[in-house]
Amino acid sequence: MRFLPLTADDRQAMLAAIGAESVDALYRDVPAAARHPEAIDLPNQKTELQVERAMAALAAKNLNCSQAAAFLGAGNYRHHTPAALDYLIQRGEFLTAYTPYQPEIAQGTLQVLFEFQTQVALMTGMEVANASMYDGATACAEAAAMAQRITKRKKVLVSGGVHPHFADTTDTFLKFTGVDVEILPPDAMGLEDLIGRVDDDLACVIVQTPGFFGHLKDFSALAEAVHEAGALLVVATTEPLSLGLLKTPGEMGADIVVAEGQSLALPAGFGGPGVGLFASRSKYLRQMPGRLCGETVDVDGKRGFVLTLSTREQHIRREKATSNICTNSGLVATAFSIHMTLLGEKGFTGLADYNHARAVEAARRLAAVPGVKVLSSTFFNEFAIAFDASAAAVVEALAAKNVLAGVPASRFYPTYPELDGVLLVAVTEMNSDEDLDALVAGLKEVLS
Amino acid sequence: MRFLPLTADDRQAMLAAIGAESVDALYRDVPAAARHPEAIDLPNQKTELQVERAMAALAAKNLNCSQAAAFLGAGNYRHHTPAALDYLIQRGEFLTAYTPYQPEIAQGTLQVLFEFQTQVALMTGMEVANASMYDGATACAEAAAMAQRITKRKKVLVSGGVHPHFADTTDTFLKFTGVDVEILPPDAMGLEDLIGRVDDDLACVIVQTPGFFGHLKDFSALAEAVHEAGALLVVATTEPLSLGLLKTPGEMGADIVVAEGQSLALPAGFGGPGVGLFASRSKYLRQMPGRLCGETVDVDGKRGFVLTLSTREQHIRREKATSNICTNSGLVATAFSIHMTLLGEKGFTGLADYNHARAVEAARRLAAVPGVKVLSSTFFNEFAIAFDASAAAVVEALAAKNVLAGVPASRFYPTYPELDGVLLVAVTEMNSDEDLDALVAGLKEVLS
Amino acid sequence: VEERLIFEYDHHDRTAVDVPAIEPYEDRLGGLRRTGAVGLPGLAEPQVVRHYTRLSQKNYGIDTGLFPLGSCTMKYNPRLNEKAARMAGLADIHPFQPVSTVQGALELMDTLSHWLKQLTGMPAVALSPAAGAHGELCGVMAIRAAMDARGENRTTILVPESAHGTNPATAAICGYVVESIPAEESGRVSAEAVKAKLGPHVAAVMITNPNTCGLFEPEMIEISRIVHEAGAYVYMDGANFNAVVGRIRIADLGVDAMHINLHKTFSTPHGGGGPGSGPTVLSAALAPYAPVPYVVRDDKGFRLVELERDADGDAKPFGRMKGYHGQFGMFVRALAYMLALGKDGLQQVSGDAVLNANYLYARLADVLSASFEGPVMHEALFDDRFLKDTGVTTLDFAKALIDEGYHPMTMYFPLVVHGALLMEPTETESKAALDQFIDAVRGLAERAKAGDAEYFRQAPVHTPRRRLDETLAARKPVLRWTPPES
Amino acid sequence: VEERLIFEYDHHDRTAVDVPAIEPYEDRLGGLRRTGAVGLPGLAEPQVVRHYTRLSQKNYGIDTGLFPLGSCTMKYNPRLNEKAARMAGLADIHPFQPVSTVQGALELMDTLSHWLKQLTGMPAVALSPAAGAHGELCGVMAIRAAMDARGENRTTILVPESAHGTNPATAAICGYVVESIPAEESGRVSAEAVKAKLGPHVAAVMITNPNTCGLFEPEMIEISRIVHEAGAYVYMDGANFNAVVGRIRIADLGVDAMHINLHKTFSTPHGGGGPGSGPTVLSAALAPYAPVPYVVRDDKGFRLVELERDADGDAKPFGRMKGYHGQFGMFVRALAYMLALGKDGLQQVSGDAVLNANYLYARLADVLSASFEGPVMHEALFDDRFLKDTGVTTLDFAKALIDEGYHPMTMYFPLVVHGALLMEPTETESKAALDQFIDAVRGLAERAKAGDAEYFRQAPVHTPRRRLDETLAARKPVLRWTPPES
Repeated sequence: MRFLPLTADDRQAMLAAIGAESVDALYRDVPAAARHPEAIDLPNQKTELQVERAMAALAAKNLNCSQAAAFLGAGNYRHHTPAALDYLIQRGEFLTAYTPYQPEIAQGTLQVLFEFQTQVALMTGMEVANASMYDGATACAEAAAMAQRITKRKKVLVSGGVHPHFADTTDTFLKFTGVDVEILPPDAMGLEDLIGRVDDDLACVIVQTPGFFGHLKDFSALAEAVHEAGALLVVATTEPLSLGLLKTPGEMGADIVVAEGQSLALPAGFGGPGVGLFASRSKYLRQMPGRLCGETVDVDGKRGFVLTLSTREQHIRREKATSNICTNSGLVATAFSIHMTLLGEKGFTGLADYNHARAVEAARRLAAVPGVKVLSSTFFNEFAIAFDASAAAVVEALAAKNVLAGVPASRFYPTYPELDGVLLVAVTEMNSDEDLDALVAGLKEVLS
Repeated sequence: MRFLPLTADDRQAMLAAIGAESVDALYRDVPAAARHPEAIDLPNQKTELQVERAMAALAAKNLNCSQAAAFLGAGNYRHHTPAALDYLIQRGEFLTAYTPYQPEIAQGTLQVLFEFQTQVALMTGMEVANASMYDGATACAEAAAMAQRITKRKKVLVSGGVHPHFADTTDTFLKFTGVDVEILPPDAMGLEDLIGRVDDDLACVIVQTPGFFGHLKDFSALAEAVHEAGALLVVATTEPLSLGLLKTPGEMGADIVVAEGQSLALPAGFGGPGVGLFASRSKYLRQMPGRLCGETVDVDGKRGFVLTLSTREQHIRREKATSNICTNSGLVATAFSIHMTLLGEKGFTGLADYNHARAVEAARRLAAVPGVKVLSSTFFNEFAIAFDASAAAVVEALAAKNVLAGVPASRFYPTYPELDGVLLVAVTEMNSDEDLDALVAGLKEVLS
Repeated sequence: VEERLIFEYDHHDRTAVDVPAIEPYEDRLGGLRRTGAVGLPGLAEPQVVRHYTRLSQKNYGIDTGLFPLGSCTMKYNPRLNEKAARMAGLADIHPFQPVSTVQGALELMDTLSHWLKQLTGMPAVALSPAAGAHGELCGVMAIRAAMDARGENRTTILVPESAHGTNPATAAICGYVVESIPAEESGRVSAEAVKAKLGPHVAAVMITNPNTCGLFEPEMIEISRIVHEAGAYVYMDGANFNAVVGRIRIADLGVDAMHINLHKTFSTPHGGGGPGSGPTVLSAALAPYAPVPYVVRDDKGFRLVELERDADGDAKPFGRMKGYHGQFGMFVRALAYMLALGKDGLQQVSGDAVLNANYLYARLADVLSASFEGPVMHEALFDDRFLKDTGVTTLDFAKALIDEGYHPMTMYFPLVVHGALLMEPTETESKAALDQFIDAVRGLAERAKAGDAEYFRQAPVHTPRRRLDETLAARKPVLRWTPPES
Repeated sequence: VEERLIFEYDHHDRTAVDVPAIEPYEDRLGGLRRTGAVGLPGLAEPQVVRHYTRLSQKNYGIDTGLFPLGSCTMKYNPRLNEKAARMAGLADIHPFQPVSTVQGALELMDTLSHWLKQLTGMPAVALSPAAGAHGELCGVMAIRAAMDARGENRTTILVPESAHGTNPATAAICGYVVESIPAEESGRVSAEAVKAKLGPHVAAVMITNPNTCGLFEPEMIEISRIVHEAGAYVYMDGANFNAVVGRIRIADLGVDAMHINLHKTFSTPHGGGGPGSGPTVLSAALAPYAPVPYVVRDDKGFRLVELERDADGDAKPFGRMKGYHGQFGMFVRALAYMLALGKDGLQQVSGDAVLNANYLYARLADVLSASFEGPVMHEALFDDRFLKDTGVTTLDFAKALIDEGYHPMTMYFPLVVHGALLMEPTETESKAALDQFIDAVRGLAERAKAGDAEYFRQAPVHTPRRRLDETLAARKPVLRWTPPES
């Protein structure tokens, strides 16, 4: 077997050195009752060519987005991956390294993480950021838990503009600890009043920008109200590219910013893995979950980097840790950071601007389709449209024409009949003019 | 522009340091008459996404072999490329290195070349090998030139079983120096008598195994005759995998062995680049063309590797060099060597055996198709079949059904009407049972 | 040449990603356009590639050498898996495409589930947990949901003191009180010790098996029996599944929940700290509570249950653990690995992993201090008695190994012995590589015993950085670059 | 840890490529089955990946640092080009598929030809040469064929003494006598010097421009005029095309043939010594003699003329230069690069390359000895006068640069100056990177002048190997591993 370097001779020699009769003898502590029968009902080993073909056969059963005009978003966005990025993260020294517990031989990963933390802090307008969480949804849950630790309060309010997966994950994460997570109904029109709901029992209010239905809002006034009530404002983002064009959550007064970083790190990838971005004000540093990379010096006085403040973590604190997270999303964070470095100030802001311009153009053209209404008055690169037909059915019909028209709101909110005709349409630099033509033509046909 | 790190400010500062007014001023030695007009009729720069799509659009206009049942050979063979191989040759330290003229910081490339030379020598049964040539055809030409240098004779005899590109390249390479290259007619039946043609004017006889039409021959008797006449025997190979199963050219008495190494290094790649393998008896070492890597020690006595015997090369010998070759095929040689290392003794001989077994099975099934005759009584993984129809037309008809049935002999020999119905069919581990079914069914249909 | 921070490259109008020119347009930002600069540096593509290439060269990975990090299963990551994960049909698919257009993806998840269930004998698996600790969370949440369904309000989870820190942290996050079970002198947990702590307040026992001392818990079946008898559930930490994969039916140990680290046993790359993937297998008792999403096959093909309210049959999902549908990219890699190895290969994997660990153990036992009697499973535990009176600490010893060209073993864990050195070679090391490593360790042990403490205190000396001041880093945290004051 | 040769891994029944089991079958080998073993070692996949990863780390490449190797144009190789070359539709196509199924490939070759012709102003291009020297061969063979067609038997080719060694070697291979043209004091070739050697026996002049001293030949047009007047052809070595791409129409210089190194100007990677690609542009006079194969577009699409006998129109191909259809994989990379840069980008490329070289030249002229007066083109030539009486040689100086983290410049070439140091930074280096390099060179120059010759003689000290004994290697050639005698 190609992955296994021991030969039959090696095994014999090693058993002799150990003084064991057989490999089986080494399992003598294992009760016979738990031994696998010889015949597990699974196939035997395959050649690399066979495996490659099996995987390709599965891949061929999917309609991949490059084969279609794809306007899919709802928290997961397709951007162009520079070839240099994918090359760099495949380098074995990044790919096959472990968590950098031995800083002397992990300065590569550590410097990347330090740069990542800085990039995330700059983008979000916050003071500090950690070295990543699993994904945006779990980062959001951790933010709520952190707010609860800070405020010692047991109530969390989640805006109806927050991605339902973020909301549900937060609910799941907190409900067993007795925290009451109130999730407001979907805010398709962007009209939700949050300030009126702020009270002194709240640990935090969680909002999102751009909202799940595309709307952009200034949370500055909300931040004031929340702070006045002694609570924290958590701002979530599912499209970090928007931060290249928009006023930052930090400027608006956010205490914690969480985001899903997939869109700038990896292809859509059926939604996983992603990378959770987590930034905060520095006064809350010691309540932050997750790993942190810090600057220090070595015995020769040279600058270097180490994992730090691990006294917050479960290795040392065990049941008193800020979180149980251990493995996080290091390689995706590396991809995110490399992409941000490739973009730089000019590319990051320019690509954001270009995305918005494309989306504005798409909204204009879709608004002209008879029966289609654009719901989002403001948006970044995704907006909601509505029409008098089942969005799910329309999407299914267009998929047959290789147009992936968007994400029907009903997929998340089946119990809100008023959302049946609502479709989320995302437009990025990946959508060509021909894609847009196909979408417009397809919608015209299906809706007529 | 993303590849260019100088900014406008940098350029100004640098011009100031130089004391030049503009970049244009640096071109003052260039006559105005030769300056390009502003408007060269070519497009301006493109984004990476645009370039990627332009290249993908070209790719989409080809029927790639993975979309078809492909039985194409005639000197270029599709084998499975292990993923590890393609990863390793893309590592920047291999990919972006130069020819290893500074051995202290090129031990990676140098050790690979030393290992490559050893592998080639072992496979071919020869004593020494060089660090690669452009491809098999040019290696063949260089072998003939080397034979001419050694024997001081001006006549070369090329078997009709030698790949026509090898034969033609050899002819082109030598004809301007007054060497007479006699290329025998195509030997589709493998019946050619070479021993009868050996005479004392010959610098060398060039033969191939497996022959262009698939035949396997023992050249031992020919070698004796050739040596008796004071000439050299050059044995060519276009499918180095065959060396895993067959008696080696060295055993048969070859003086020089040349081969196209593509099949074990790279995908079909429309035929280029390839890598020329070149091996010889060590007594002819100083007449060998191309780079050589040799073992030595450094000032601390540690084993290391350097390019050596460069006194044969044009850098030093200029017009008296053994060859004008400079850049060769280093990275493809690296790929070849890595693949050979991945295969090892067991994989190399096992894969060769498997290829032959598949080809034997294919020949059996094709022989059963009415109207089809298998011409090659012996073969490795490619054989010639004949039928009573234009092979080119049959191939074209089957291509429309995504069956790439083989290579028509008429593509190389349009002036031999007896070859119109001859098709070269190559079978490797890449051909599934379904591929073979499709070929058999397609041939049955087209020939009926 | 030292590699600067990207922020220390001169800031300029450079980018490695060109963007098409934008025609003037009327924005829809509602006045929320950012005004200031972000503050990012500008590098051209050649600079970026060189920056990260150089940084990568300051890292040690499996690809560069032996990585005997105990409990971490640093095995070779086949390159085909990376290739498969990048096939357009597996990479460029969106989580919210119509399910009719992603039947291959759902089939892949279903097939992976099938393998995990067959290998463990367990009836159900929740795929979505993102890592081992997240899988623990899944298991404990399922336990909590099951207890809630039973109307029982049990408060406590028992955790052996040798457990990974994630175990107590997870229990705490789910609102449980953690009580510790002491280890036996033999490094194992006894049924008796568990029994002593059991009671109607106990919801579950979390037990790592093979345990962090590298030993199989021989009383596991008995422990499960008494835990079940007490109305509690058995969580088994599957971090060390590599030792037993293909050889032991987890179900037969009486386990109710166990996470499986795809990034350990099934070889998805660690990537400098993740992403991982921690599918959690569940017993019949816990299966109904598995979180959303999950894949269902019916006569129309595969479908995805994404919302709690859409759950059918007996299912009462306890909720959603993360965004989208799990670590799909890791599923691709793990399945490619499983297909490559097959049943026979996986059995060889565990056998070779255990053989390699026992070989290390046998060849080093005379110079290091073996903590417990073997045979060990996939890793070998030593403690610092052999360093007694040498002035050399476990840390010093580990750092000296770096100068020999190796990544150190796990240090100071598990906590049940003093100055632990935990070595896990995995099955992808050759005997020759182990022999070379053994020679290096023996050489160092002899050097330590010979009194050359200074050598160890200085180590490492051949690295891009020498020992780093971790205290300073924690005392005055500098967690990001800030522009120099001008 | 030292990395053994693969042959020194223990030989065993291991492989990194599993092969399916073979059913017994009757072979068709005619008794020629090999009997003995090949003698190859057996390594598992993890061992192979580690072996080559470690070896790669002993290499220096553009990706790891500045590579100022004069005359070699070591510019950044964009990664997209590698990706494009691996698209199935460009990689997994066979040279002998029906041309109807490879129209995209032929269009690509045609488009590349179009770009090369537009950039040079030349009417024709032969794509198939495999490297620069092979392109020279193409040009000289075309010249020879043209002379033969004219019925003239000219015997001699003139080559300046500053030329690359490949120039005289190529001329000799084509059966020509080589006569040298001396360089002027200014480092240039004068029309007068050419004229002095011209005569009815001269078939061609081969001239490198910009030349190997980094200078443009200002009399090029006049040289071409007198060469043509003498009935001979002008071969221009295009190795240094990067200095002038997009700025100079080669046709207007009176050139008849010039090869273009795609692996220099158009950024296909050097790969430790190739593969290259050396398309050769041809004047109207030489175009008919271009070798097969070539692409023709007609109303049915693209077709490929593969055989001399199939040539139509005026074409009288001189033959075939290599197997198949040229370095197609390099065409893909080069075209991707051209499309990325475009006309405007390519003009910026040459401008920045020349600017960078002049900047180096200006900043180093006071400490090194500049050989000729500038402005230089893409590279700057220095000689060893600044090392006079220091006891430090050019070689020592170059090796000391390795310890500073740099690849040395080209040494001892061109031969027209003593102890040459030829530096070509290319356009893909930033000013900051050049400044750092300049500081390092200045520091070394001062150190040399300060009399620290011993430091230079010891260099390099920070490399995997220190100075290697090249004399031993040549005196007792060991060109392959052989099994140790037992």
